[in-house]
Amino acid sequence: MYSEKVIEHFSNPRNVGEIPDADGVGEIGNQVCGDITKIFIKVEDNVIKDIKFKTFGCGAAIASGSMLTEMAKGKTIEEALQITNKHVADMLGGLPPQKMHCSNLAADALYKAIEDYKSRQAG
Amino acid sequence: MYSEKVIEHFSNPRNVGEIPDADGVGEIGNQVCGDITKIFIKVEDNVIKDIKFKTFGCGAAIASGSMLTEMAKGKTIEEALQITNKHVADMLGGLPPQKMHCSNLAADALYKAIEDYKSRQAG
Amino acid sequence: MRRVYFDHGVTTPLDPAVLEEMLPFLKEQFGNPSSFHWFGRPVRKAVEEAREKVAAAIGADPKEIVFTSGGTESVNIAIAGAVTANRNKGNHIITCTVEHHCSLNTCKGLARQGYEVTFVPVDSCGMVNVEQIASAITDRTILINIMHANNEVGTIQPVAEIGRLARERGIIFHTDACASFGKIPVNVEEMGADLLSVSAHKVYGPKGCGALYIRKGTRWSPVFHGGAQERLRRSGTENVPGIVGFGKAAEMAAAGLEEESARLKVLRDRVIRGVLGRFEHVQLTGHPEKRLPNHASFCFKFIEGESMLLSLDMQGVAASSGSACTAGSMEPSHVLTSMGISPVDAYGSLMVTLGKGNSEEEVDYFLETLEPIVKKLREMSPLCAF
Amino acid sequence: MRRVYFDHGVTTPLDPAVLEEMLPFLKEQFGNPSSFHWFGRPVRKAVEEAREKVAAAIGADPKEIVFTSGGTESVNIAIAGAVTANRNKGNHIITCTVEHHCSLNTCKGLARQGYEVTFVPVDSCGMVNVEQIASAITDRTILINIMHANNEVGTIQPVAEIGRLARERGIIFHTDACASFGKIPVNVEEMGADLLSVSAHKVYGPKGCGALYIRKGTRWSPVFHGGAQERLRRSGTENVPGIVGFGKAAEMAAAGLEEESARLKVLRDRVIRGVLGRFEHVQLTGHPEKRLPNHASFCFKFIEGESMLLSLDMQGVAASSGSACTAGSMEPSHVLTSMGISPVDAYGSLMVTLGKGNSEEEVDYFLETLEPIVKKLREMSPLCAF
Ligand SMILES: Cc1ncc(COP(=O)(O)O)c(C=O)c1O
Ligand SMILES: Cc1ncc(COP(=O)(O)O)c(C=O)c1O
Ligand code: FES
Ligand code: FES
Repeated sequence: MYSEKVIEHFSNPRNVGEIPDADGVGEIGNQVCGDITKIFIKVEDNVIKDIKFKTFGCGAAIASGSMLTEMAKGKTIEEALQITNKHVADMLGGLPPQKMHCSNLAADALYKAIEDYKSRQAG
Repeated sequence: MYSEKVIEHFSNPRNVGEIPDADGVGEIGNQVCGDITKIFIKVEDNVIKDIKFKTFGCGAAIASGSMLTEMAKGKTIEEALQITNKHVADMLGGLPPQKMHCSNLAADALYKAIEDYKSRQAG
Repeated sequence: MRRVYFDHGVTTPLDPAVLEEMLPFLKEQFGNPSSFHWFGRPVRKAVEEAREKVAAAIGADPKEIVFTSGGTESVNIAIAGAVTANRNKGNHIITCTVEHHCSLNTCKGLARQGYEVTFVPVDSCGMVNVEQIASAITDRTILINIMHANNEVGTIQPVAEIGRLARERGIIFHTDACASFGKIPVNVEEMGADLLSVSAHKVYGPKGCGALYIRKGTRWSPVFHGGAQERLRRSGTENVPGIVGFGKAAEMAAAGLEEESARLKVLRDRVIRGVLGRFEHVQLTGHPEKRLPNHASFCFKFIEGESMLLSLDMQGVAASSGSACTAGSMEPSHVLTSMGISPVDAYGSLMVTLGKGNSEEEVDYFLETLEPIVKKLREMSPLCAF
Repeated sequence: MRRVYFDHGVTTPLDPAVLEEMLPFLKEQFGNPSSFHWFGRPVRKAVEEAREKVAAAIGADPKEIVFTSGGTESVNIAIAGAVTANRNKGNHIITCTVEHHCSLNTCKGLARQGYEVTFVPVDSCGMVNVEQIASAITDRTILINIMHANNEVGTIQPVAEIGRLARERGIIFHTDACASFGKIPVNVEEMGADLLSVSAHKVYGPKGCGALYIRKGTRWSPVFHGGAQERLRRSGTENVPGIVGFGKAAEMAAAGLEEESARLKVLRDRVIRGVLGRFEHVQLTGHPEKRLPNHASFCFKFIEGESMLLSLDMQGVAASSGSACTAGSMEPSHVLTSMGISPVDAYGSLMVTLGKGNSEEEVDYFLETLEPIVKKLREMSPLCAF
């Protein structure tokens, strides 16, 4: 059911973990399935220098976290905000229809982390 | 579904036909299935000397007609009246439950033929 | 003893190529298609491929195919599911008097539950009249249920016209194509069917598998409750080998249809000509032209069907006398009596349904075998005056 | 890659001896059992022999066995048939919260149709309380529907007591024995069951076949309309190879029960001890003793089941996380939440169901494989604080 890319990212997820001194942290629970993803970002000069994630979720959620963090790393905040769950799914070679919502987890957690970063900047 | 004995009588039915100058004739239609058996008897000294049957009916009806006419031949009227459909079925090595009614046809046609004979005697 | 199988309308042998396709799923590929792991995945794929094949064979989209346990289940859930889902729109069903028991008895059951059911009559050829159906339609009509071809007399109904009529009036149209599938073209678009039932074991597929076509957008509710199988439309662990076999059988049926039908038609006509030429007091039942290419059915006067079958059987010829599922029944066929045939004549019914592997020579053997049987049984019959 | 199948509760491979028995009916013995002729007769005989074997395996009379398309159909028609036939006596049904979806959803469907349904709760071991059932009974109660053993957590219900209770109060008792049959003794007399459902593919038999036991004298109405098959209780051309295979599988299951159960129990306990000994924050779900001898089920905290299954799958181990038919579902298991397990813990469920051919060595391989998987997934989990 999963693409090879999904399986590959699931087996060797990139950027797993926490950033203790993160500039922004976002956590989101999935409305559909109750799963959770948490994203930590480290920002320098408006660029995401480091990003890590943790997931309590299905295979698609883990692969999405891995893929999204790879995609976001090195991007500016504005560029990172352009990443949608659709992009993540596409980069993973597609997700089964009933698993599309899983890619939301990662993207939404990233938005939240950026929001958190911005609010800390503003604060 | 049919016993060997049934198949044997069905394949080579005894006493098929009519007796043009019969002493008694009985015809009966089956309430259950609409089939018909007709029996002709020739009686001498209260003994059934000759008996023939015709059937518009299933395999069991044909075998029953054959068996019953064999059983009745040579018997006195009183003895013949003792023959029941159960006897006929037993002599045929049994009939499937849903085919028990078929043996009625033969026995009842015989009773009718005897009745007819008696009423001719009385008349 | 020579053995001749002339009962393909009742059931068919499994095609060896079909069995071949099934075998892996009776052996190592035993997984549950709903399972997520390596035992389940290839099985899911095989089920979906079978769905594509069945869909292609009737001109449908794979998503519109629901696998069932056979024709009887398909017909039952087609009808029950349609009326339940549309109860708020009305309670009137139109069907006809010559439906297969699984359809007729479902409609009778609904009538007992308070649905209004119109049983449209048929003519002496077993054909419904589309105008009669049209004039039976009311504001409360929610389902028209007319079979494609009749299993006992082979008559093909004007389903395309009925489908058009149903479409115009916004009424769901179900057709039971169990008897026609694999013998004549079955196409859900051309027929305008919203629901359509087929059965695998009638087309050299396995027993215990069938399909229900449900047109996209049709209001229909599932009858079985349970797991989420068949996209919630039919719960229960899938009969995987059966489904895979049905897929193959449907594919083969569709591919070989034209050629095989033409071949069978020749044989069928040889049976019909042979019987009508050889015997008196016999009639062809069903429509003389608009009939299944493999189907020949007759009523022999003065003879009861079972004794004819039994005699044929003893000579190795398998045929039937009406529908198999009522072989044990004592009632005259509802199909024949609906066509105006008297009960006593209806008892003398003989149905010959040809199929793959049947030959001209077998037809001739059948005709030769039948001749003395009919003669003997008529001599034995109290109804026979000659 | 090594392949270990630990998912026998979901489905089992077809036993080669079962396939052997089926093959003639997938080849030359293709007749319809209702047919009268030589193609039908031997087939009818084989179906009746299979019926005797299934009957013997559950202590019933062959006349009390109706063949169906599987466990889901058996359960559906058991319940629907019982309440329809007894509608005039009442409209109240008692069932429990941990039933299989095919049972639970049928009861919920009846509730929507106006039946009153009491869903009796279970304790933290997944066990119903007989007194709670007793006190739920009213004058209007027509059916008690409690499964024999639970498929997700293996808990065995006190069915004999429930059967006695039902008998005393003159209420029909149906039990779904799909999960228990072939693993622990199933005897309709000892259980006091009036209706009992079993499925072939759970006992090394074919998919697409099941049976419903209907105690003589039980008021029950058929759900499918059609031909007169199965003595009018289940219409539709019989799935002959399926039925024949089920007969053989049932016979084998009953014959080997004691020995195989004892063997599996040792393996099961090795799984349980291995898991509980090796991991922290894991609990055994279901009853610690009154559970199926082949069934081990757990909740792993901080882990989502699918990723555990996927990881195991990548190492060749097939297991599941709750019921297969809801493998695609996003909801936490209704069984686990009914037992008081929080949804987030319920997501971490793992079910291991052992069977023929599984070995100690496979158990050890599984345990060794699982260890790094759990470690890795926990490290990845935002819920995990250590
Ligand atoms: C017209 C028709 N409908 C339905 C059925 C029932 O199909 P099945 O035998 O698969 O239950 C049959 C076959 O007997 C049939 O001929
Ligand atoms: C307890 C229980 N009941 C019913 C069923 C359904 O049986 P089937 O898969 O044959 O439809 C299952 C199997 O999934 C089960 O475990
Ligand atoms: S199912 Fe929850 S994240 Fe995929
Ligand atoms: S069925 Fe009519 S006599 Fe046997």
